[in-house]
Amino acid sequence: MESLKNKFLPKEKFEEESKEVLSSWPTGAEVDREEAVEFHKNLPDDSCMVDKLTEADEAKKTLTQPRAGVALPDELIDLLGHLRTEGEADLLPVTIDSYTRQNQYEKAAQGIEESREEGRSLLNGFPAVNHGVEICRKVVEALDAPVQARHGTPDARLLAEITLAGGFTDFEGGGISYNIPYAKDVSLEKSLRDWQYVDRLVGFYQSQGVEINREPFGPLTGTLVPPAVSHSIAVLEGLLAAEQGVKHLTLGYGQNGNLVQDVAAVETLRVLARQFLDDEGYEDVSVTTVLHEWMGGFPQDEAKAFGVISWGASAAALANATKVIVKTPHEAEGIPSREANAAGLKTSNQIVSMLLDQSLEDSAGLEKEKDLIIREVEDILGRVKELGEGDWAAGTVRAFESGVLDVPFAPSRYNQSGILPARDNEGAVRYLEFGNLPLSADIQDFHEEKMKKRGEKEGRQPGFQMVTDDIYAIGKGRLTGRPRG
Amino acid sequence: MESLKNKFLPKEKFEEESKEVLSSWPTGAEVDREEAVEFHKNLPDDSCMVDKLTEADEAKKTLTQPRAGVALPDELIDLLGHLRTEGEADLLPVTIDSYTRQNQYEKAAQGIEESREEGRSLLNGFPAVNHGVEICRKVVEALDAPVQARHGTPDARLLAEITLAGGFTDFEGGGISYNIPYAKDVSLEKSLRDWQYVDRLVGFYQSQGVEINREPFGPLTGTLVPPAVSHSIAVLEGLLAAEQGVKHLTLGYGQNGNLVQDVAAVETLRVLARQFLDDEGYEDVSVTTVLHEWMGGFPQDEAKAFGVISWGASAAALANATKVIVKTPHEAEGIPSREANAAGLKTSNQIVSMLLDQSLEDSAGLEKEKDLIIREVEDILGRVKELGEGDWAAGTVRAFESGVLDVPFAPSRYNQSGILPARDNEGAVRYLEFGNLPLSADIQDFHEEKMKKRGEKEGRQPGFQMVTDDIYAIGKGRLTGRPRG
Amino acid sequence: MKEQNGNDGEQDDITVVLGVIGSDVHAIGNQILERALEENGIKPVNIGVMASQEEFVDAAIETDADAIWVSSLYGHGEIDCRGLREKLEERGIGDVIMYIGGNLVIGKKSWEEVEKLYLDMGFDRVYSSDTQPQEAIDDLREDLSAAGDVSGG
Amino acid sequence: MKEQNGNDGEQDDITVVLGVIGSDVHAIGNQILERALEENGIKPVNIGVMASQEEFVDAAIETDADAIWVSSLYGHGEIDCRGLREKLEERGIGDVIMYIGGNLVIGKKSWEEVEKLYLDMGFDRVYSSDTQPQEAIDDLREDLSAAGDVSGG
Repeated sequence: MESLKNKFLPKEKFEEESKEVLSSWPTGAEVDREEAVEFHKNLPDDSCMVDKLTEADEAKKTLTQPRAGVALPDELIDLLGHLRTEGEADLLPVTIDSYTRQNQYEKAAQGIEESREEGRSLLNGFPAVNHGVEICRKVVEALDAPVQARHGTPDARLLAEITLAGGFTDFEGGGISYNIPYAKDVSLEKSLRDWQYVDRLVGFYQSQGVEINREPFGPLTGTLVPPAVSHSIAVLEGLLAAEQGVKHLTLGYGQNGNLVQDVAAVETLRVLARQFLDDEGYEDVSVTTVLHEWMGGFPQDEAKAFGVISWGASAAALANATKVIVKTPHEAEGIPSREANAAGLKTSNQIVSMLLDQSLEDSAGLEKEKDLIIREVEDILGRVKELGEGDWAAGTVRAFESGVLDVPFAPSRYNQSGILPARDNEGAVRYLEFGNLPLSADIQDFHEEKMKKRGEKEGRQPGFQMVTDDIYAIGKGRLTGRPRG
Repeated sequence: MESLKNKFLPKEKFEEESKEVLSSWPTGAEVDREEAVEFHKNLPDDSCMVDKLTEADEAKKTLTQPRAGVALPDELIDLLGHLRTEGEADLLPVTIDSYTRQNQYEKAAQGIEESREEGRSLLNGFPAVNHGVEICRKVVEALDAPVQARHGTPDARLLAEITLAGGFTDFEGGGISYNIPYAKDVSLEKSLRDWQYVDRLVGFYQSQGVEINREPFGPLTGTLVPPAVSHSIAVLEGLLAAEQGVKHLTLGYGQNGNLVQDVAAVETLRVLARQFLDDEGYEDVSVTTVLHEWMGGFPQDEAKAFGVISWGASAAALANATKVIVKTPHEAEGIPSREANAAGLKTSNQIVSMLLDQSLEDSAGLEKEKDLIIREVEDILGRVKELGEGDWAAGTVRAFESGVLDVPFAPSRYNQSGILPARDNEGAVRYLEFGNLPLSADIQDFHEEKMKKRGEKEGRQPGFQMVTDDIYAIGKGRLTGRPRG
Repeated sequence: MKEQNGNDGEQDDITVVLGVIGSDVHAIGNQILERALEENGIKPVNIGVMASQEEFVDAAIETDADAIWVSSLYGHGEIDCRGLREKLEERGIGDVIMYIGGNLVIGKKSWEEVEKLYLDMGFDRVYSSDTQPQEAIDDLREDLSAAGDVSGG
Repeated sequence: MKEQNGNDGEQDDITVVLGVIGSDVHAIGNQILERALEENGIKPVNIGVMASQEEFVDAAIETDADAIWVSSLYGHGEIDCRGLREKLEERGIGDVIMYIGGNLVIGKKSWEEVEKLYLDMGFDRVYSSDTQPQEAIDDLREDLSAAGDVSGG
């Protein structure tokens, strides 16, 4: 592999790689991009994600989107239809199963088979590659809302080819956000390169007048991720996508639970993305935002789960996120029933609609939190650019090698796992250990002071037990895990 | 009746009236106050409302309390036990039935009879007067949390005698708040006089070392009540209670839905009560606060109802209210099942516990809202004192006569119903018509400007249709009722 | 429909007695209904909250009402409404149109059960508490027109 | 109990192979379990996420493990775990203690059903995803002590 650069893939190179990608599984042969462009142009406006997001962004509305996917297409249509009519979802997902995410299409095929036999889904999502372009189109055409692929696939090239040719108008993921939290042994160079292909493919459709949205996966490991860590990665993936011709980005953030920090995070995500995109000359790339409702552990009790869901939707609404990814009252149990999924949507819809005209007031605390996030991200991305000698892709690889970029609790061996996050007394996520994050001394002091104060309140030394307690806390109804009294 | 004055009832007068009150229904004969003092002193600490509230106030916790009551004592114990163990309620209520609220004890007796026959409660609460002192004590002793009478009784003298002798440690209501929103034909002079008796009774127990809490009913008609209107009444009832020897007040407010206004309301309620109590020399009276979750119409759908409940609990937690009165997912259907009641509690508990360490940051908008409420209440109460020539009781009567005090949507013919409230563009409750509220010109301009802006946004004249739309809005998931597009 | 519903300045000479029955003091819906009737050119005779069966019957006779609209929000409607239709019959106006709306039972029952309960008691239509006034007003015009009480147009 | 649970500096020479089975990449619980085992004086052999049945078996044989702790958070556990006990038997360590914990099925089933499913597959104990590490550690000491593998305190 030649060394990775953040450079637009030339047509010939892209086409050559395409042949390889499309021949890696039989359904790849169904992809005819010119014909797919025509298909997209004949789709009703209802199916266009970019339109829906732009409209919501202008009206300062927060749209709702569930997660959902099952093994078989008819059941998928039925499920998504239910979430649309009964759950009043604004936007639809197709969540892809875990085998497909690992490119294990044979296993996915077996899952399809067993699901048919048993009459229930034995896969945790929809194996879109196995089903192929025509069946994806059947799904898209059966629904009156835009459909996005949501997954967790380090090498999503074939999945992107098939779902985009299949009429999906939004594709989630990125070379960092779908590798580091989702894989163990995939090198960043490989995944970044594979996602250049995905972005280049989106860029192709875009160049033909087909509006496709791209959404890096914001929450990463979904647990105690400091906003500056996920923001740095979101902005980087946005820059890499823009270079390949992507014109519409939705950048994401996973709710941490402290309202001021969450609102500060969503607001700064927009500001930072705009700042870095403009600096690099991508002024024509649009940015919207998504907040993911609480990604950590959930209470078993459904009434309590509704409380957690509502608090997520409240944060999204008060932060004016363009959309919110919705949890369900079955969250603690694994994959939810369609009724539970619809219930989570309805609760979230009620909140975002009740709070439509409200936002969090500017306050000294909010301003401070925003400044902090912006300075941290500037510190981190500044160092990434230095490491890459001006190249964001090379810089990303080197930054992970050196721990300048580092994701807490990630399974990947390409991640240093040197930072340790924990909550402060107000429940905001801070750093207990910095690893090699290049944060200014005064910022480090700020975080250390916050952790010290928590230690004083709890009468213990700041340490790993706080982290464990924080992770288990929500199941006990708390944000910050306090020692048992 | 001699003319009403805000003066401590002398012992002889109180005792004389007692005889009349206690002889008005057979169970009155069970009341022996000296013995009741002993009974209270032997109750476990768990049963003392004042202790629980004081402790929560110091820890800045928000406690949860449901509404609940059924016709028969065993079923009541069962219900409240369920709300305590399964719903994790911190504080317990005994909601009194509507016949008892109207002193129609014969009808209540019939309701008890029919409930026994049918094996289900045909009353919407517990007829405590009919059951008498011993059965109230049985209820209190069966439970491990303090019990409060919650009702809506203009003449609650006998109910107070029986429930307080029966071991209840908190009594809701007041001469204004349990008359104007709850009665049609009861004069304020009569109800204020009757509540002097109730407060004097509480003052008696207090003088014997039995801590009893008193809670004026904050939300009034529960629909679009501007904070200054309910605050003025809450403070007045606090002053009247303090004069009779009440030492512990919980002042209430019904959530309006706009977070900034709701937080401003709870915070100013505390400030205003302290200010007026201290000015009148009642420095030794403690003040805690209660926020009532959304008192208006509820969505039929339970998942949506959970959203509304959560938003109420969020406001209570972020405003640091001492307790929150909890709604249920069956709210739209009438009286909830015990499971639904427990579910509402669990959702609320999850929220107040998750948000324990958070509060709304000080902001310019919050400060402005707080200043506004404080100035309005000062305007109103200043005029009340003038009208009473220094006497708060006489002033209250005259203020209602002249519309200086005025409750929107109240059934009482002693209320002028001259003010008309509606929401502004952010969902905060403003005045569309002021009636005779003595508000400064600049404050009136502020409200008029807010309503004008709403009219502009909606392309219609501010008017009654906005009010109707606001009242129906929540059932459609909205706070502000916008015209149909 | 639009012509019929809007207040075009003409009165249709329809009179509706409305009130909240029993010991119920919920005044908000009552005040909104009254205003909605007025704006639709229908004459409201509002006997307010805490109205007894007798007050409904007396008011209907005194005003020669076309319909009685009973509200009940506090759960006791089942007890409060029993025998109302019979009282109307005794007083010679057994055929007056009678609607009820609100939170009509204690505990959660299916809407079908609730509706049947009140239809069996002699109500012509039954509404849940989230019904917009306009819906009942439209129904009333339809019912009156079917009964031939209104000349129309 | 307290003496047994706390890390008193002595190693009990207990070894636990832990990992997340199948194509599952949920790393958080895995990292917390590892740390909790260490702090309890038990030797963790962490084969990490995306571990195959073979990796569990190999690691257990290589380290002479006392127990295998399987995690599964993504719903596919049912497919991933079938035959694991049989593989252990084939390789001659059929009697090793085997626990599983996590989100173990797709769709909402009663806990009794879920537990039975995995007990029938040959797991000795089954845990839901909100179990604190200490609970499983306490159970392990009890099971090992019952099996006579540990000399005790």
